[in-house]
Amino acid sequence: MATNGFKNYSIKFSWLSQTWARLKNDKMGLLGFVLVITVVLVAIFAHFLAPYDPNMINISHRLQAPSLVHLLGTDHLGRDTLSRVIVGSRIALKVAMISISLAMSGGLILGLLAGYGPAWLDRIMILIFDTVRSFPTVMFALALVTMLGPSLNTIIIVVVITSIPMYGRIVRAQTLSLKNKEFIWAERSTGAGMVRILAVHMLPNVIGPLLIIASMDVPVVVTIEAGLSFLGVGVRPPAPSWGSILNDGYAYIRNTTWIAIAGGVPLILTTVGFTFLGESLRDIFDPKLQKDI
Amino acid sequence: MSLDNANILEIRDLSIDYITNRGRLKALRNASLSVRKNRIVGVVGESGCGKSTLIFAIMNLLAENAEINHGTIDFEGQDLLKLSQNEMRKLRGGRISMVFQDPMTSLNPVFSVGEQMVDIQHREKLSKKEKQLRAVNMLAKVGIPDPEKRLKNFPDQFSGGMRQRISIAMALMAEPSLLIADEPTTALDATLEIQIVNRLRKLQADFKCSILFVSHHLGLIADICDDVVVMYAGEVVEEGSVRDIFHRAGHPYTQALLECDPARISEEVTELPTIPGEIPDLANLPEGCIFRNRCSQASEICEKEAPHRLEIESGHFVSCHKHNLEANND
Amino acid sequence: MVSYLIKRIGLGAVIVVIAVSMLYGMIHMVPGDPLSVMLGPRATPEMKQELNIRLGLDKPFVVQLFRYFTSAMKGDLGSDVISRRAVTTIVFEQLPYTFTLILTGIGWAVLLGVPLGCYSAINRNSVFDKIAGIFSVGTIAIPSFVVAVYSLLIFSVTLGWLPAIGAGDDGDFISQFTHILMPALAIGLGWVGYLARLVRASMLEVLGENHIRTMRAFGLSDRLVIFKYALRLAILPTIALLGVGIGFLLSASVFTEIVFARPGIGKLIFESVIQRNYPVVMGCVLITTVIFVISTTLSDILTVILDPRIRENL
Amino acid sequence: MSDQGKSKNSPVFTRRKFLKTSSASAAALMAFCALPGVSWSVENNILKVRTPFDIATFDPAFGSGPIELMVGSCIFNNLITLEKEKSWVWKLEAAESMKQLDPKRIEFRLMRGIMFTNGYGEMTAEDVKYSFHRIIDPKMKNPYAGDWAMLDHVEVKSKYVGIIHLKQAFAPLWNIGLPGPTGLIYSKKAMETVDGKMTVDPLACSGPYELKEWKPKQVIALKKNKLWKGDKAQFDEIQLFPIASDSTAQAAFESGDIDFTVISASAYQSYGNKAPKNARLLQYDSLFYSWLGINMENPMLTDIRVRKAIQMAVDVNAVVEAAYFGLTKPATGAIPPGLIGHRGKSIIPPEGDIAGAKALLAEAGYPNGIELHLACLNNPGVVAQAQVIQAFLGMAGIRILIDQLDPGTFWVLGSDASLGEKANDVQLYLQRFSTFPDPSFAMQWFTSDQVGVWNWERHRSAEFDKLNKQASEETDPAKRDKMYKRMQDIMELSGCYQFLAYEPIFALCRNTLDPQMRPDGYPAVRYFQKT
Repeated sequence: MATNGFKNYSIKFSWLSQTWARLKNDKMGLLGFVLVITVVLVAIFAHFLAPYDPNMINISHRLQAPSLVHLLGTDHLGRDTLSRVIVGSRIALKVAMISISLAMSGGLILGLLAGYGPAWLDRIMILIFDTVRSFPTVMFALALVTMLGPSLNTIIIVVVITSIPMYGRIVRAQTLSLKNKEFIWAERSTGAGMVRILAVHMLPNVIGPLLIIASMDVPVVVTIEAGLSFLGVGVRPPAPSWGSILNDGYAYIRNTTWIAIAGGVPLILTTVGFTFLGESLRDIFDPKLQKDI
Repeated sequence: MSLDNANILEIRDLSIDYITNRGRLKALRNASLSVRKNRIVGVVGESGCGKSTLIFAIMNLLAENAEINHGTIDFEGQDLLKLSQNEMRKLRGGRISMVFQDPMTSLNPVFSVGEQMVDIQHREKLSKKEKQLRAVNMLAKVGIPDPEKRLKNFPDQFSGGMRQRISIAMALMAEPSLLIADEPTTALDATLEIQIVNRLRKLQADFKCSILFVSHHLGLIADICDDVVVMYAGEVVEEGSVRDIFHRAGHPYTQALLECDPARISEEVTELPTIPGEIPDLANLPEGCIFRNRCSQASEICEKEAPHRLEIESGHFVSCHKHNLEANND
Repeated sequence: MVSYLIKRIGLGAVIVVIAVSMLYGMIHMVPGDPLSVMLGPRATPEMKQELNIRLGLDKPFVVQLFRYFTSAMKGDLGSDVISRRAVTTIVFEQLPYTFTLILTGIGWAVLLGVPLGCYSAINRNSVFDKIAGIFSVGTIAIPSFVVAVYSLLIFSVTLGWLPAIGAGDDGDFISQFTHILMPALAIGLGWVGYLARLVRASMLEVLGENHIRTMRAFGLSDRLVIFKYALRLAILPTIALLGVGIGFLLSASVFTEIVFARPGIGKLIFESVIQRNYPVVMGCVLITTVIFVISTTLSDILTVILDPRIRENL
Repeated sequence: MSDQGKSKNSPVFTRRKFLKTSSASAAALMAFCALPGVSWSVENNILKVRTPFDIATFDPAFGSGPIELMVGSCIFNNLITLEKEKSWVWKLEAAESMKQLDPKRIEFRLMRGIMFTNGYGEMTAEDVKYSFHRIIDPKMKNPYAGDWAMLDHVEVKSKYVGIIHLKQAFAPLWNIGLPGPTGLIYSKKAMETVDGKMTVDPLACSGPYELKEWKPKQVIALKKNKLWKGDKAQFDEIQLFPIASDSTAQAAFESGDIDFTVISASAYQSYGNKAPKNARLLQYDSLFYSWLGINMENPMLTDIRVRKAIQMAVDVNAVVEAAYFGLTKPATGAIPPGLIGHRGKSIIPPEGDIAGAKALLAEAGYPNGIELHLACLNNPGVVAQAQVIQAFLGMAGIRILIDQLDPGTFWVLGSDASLGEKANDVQLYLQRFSTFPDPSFAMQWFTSDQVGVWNWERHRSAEFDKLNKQASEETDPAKRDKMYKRMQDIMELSGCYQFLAYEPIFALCRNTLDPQMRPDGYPAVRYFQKT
């Protein structure tokens, strides 16, 4: 008797292809996806793509405007700006990926504890968050750089510690507002442990906004690195980080504006990419925002 | 399309699809029903049968991906579907108002009840003081103790039952001619349900408005409603007075529903009866009758042709081939 | 409500104490001393030793800290190592400039960002939403010192519309206003996009909730539903972030203050850290931490006041 | 079947409406912005000059030096001041005459009628005595006491005449002490009211200008001093703006906010040789000298061959080209041109010898190169030089890690007092000093007793110390010249020093101005003329 209308129609789509299907028809998400993939690929194959050695100094060809030989011109030491931007993407991604994931997970754990834990724990967490955040980043960066040396890891540590409070505070606010929602009371009434409640129930609700903040944090992280270079405590020269390129761009702005543009544009594209990808992924995974029947 | 002066609302052949990334879901197909003045019409059916789509179509509050294919909704001489946004907005909360299902989320948490009740009287040419007074009277009518003080409180400071009473007060304050109640008591416990339902029936009598009462609770429908509309998988399968439906159910689905109602089972059973099979996929519908795969009295014709609506006795309509055959034989 | 206030202020005080103590410890870890930086080759070891004694840096750490806080209580934050001016005057001289800069910066960012966020949320996935999206996300990514230097080149060098440096003459509002336009643009631009995205995200969430549908079901005008009922709820998370933002901008204003040669506490912190002018660094951090605590407490209190769900069961 | 079409229930603000409102507000903004072209030039007789940082005190003897002296020389007076000619000769300022009676006695005669403001009366020899004694007074612990170390006492002969008695002949007094920050003459009466510790209130001014207003970090405003009888003050008011960033100073000049500013080499180059309208591009020689220091006591660098290899590997021409766009020649020593003792040529040729360096390194036991740290200040120009050196040393197998340090950390890098034995961790570093127009000032930092203080190379040479002492006492310029040349040879041969550049000073100046620079490369604002 089974005719076509009655076979069991449970969707066979695998999880991944369903996400891809959704992503395809969200144009902004697609734009974000394309940009992110480009940046990641450029970072991975940086050394093949870069036409010149990013640190090869060539004084006689310096401060040149873009030309066929140097597509984005050269910097104040005659190094090819395009190669520096390409290799710089490795540093930018490394700083962004590591520090954001560390800061997010740190913030997540501390935030959940602060939001869900007893009042005294909450107060201690607020204490930590606000103390770290009220600290002038300059002083903090300087102290760390002098103690641990001006390496990329120091920059990452500075970025992680200064970003954890932001994540922590958002997660705490979210947890606090969810704490007295019925589904949490229901779960607690079944005697579920704190870890289970936090991990299984609180996390999915909190991860949504966190994804957005994390994706919007990419530029903040790289700007902090740029800021540190501007204040002279950035990565160890001649590392071609986008921050140091922007800083050189600023110092030699009157000679050529191309260095600053070459440092700024990839940063903007990466940010737009991560943010829109983050947002469309959030829309896909966040049950509340789905518009089915 | 003259409106029978007795009916306040007449829906004719209303079809609505939802465009989703799994294709077009035909949520409502050729639904027709009518609501007479000063009567309570119950709309009953399992969840997903399209009753919410139906009532939101009336209020023009459908989701963005909803598409009305065809059909008319006549309300007091106007086809609501032809109205512009602004014209429809004039009706909402004035001639038609609505009470929602979940009291916990249907009121804005950051504004006091009083402020919200004043704002919804935006059509009245009254001073703020007078509007507050009307709100207080209304709250008293729905049984909120000490309404003057409670006006300043916020929704979170009321229990679920209280909030639903406030919603009802808000809905009836403009003395609408049609009140749509979307499963108003589902979120409440039994004792509260009875209080709310009785309160609603008394208010209906006072305000002489018609109520479209949506529910999946048969017992409740039997108590409160004058007429009943039974829906299954996006179609209206049967429509008639309470007595017609509960005593002379014409459609096999209605009969099956009644058999499953625990309140009506007399002898002791270890297992509650259910209707075998599942609701077909609304994205690719089978030919013939929609209930065929779960109908014990299905025959070949059911597989080929969809039954059309037949008035088996005055005011009692059924969409089932069984009756068509009998009509032909008589 | 009052008990909540007292708790917050108490917490704030503890934060200030911890931040300053942490800084005190950090200063000792960081090498360098004010004389070497200021005098270079002229600074002799004897003078450095004499300075340490004068600043009491040779005392054990805890004693120094205790003496610092007791004198701070009395309003004496010590004096600048070289100019011997009282730190309190130095800091409070520079503070108003940074404060007006931050408030103007965040001010215009809110005025532009919030409505931008609302319109994007209302017309979700429309062309406007997409363009506004790219604009706001793009501006987040540009560091403030790049915005500052480009606006300097455009508006004061090529067009000559606005003065390049300084904060304008006291008392002359027009001059101060023309001097704050570009710095406020530089500091606020990133915030426009940030606020727009946040408001859009939380607005989308709120617009999907049942009570908004209820208000629509009562025929309220779109303007009322969106800008009163939806926005009031959607703005709450943003207010919490604004409190933090003001604290963050206190030290982030250093870039704008350097590029526009504006007086301000951001640059003062940076320069005194570089010069290892300990008393001034301590004074700055103490006062900026106090301001930070005040601004976060205010924003928390504001969120509590605006959110009856929390206020009522306090 | 009438298709009702999508019943969009979410309220859509029509784009037209939004665009209408936003374009209206944008138009308003633009209208507001179009103020009349806001630019000031040297009008109503106000001279506006940029300084790299703000002053800390009005007493140059206790300040960071250059900026305080720039302001000090406007509101106070030295007996004599320095004028740029072949090699900085002195000219009279407050003194009517100066005579070197014998190597140990100098007689001065004050101009009459130099009045102190705020009613502190006329300047007398007594004030001069108090001002010089104040520097060597142990109680005052003055950082610049070294400039007057040889002062025995000042004898007051009459109201306007006095004699400076020295413990022994000290030629540099004429170039360092008398015209410098410690040679300013204050009102004894005024200074005694604050027992010598004047900081932010100058109390009594005697120069052509007096303090009008000091708004910290914003402006130092000086106004014409009516009591001044000497050469007429050129401007009604002088405003000094502390601007840290060169790009900002350049923009401030071009938008008319300031009339004179020192700019970086790259900024100078950015103009090509086309100055902005009604302005001039200027280049001056200064007394700054820079070098690459090599710490010989660091375990990696004890072998002279390694140090020699480093010296040889550096192409000084390239470093100078990178830093100053070819606008100056490589340095040949620690004493800038125009001064006694300036070496014409360095021993190791400036273009360097990569192959030779590599061979030396292999010979010293490092066939596949070594890794060293190069510390430098974190300003862009210096970091650029460091990266050029890194490139060349890299070619010779010396892998360099650059540590760019903030001033606080950098200035104590090799100081035993600050870092203890960690001070010996420094390997290579880029240093830049300025001096007064007397070689003794430049050479004092390389003596043995400066090891662990400012001699971070930790190079000890008895011959160097002996020569240094003799040369400062020697009055015959020819003999001094030979000694200082020999001293610089010793430095270079030790392998601890690779001299880089004598730093030129670049400036942007209004056409209506004829500026005057001081030996330390800072503008002598008091002597600016109007063309």
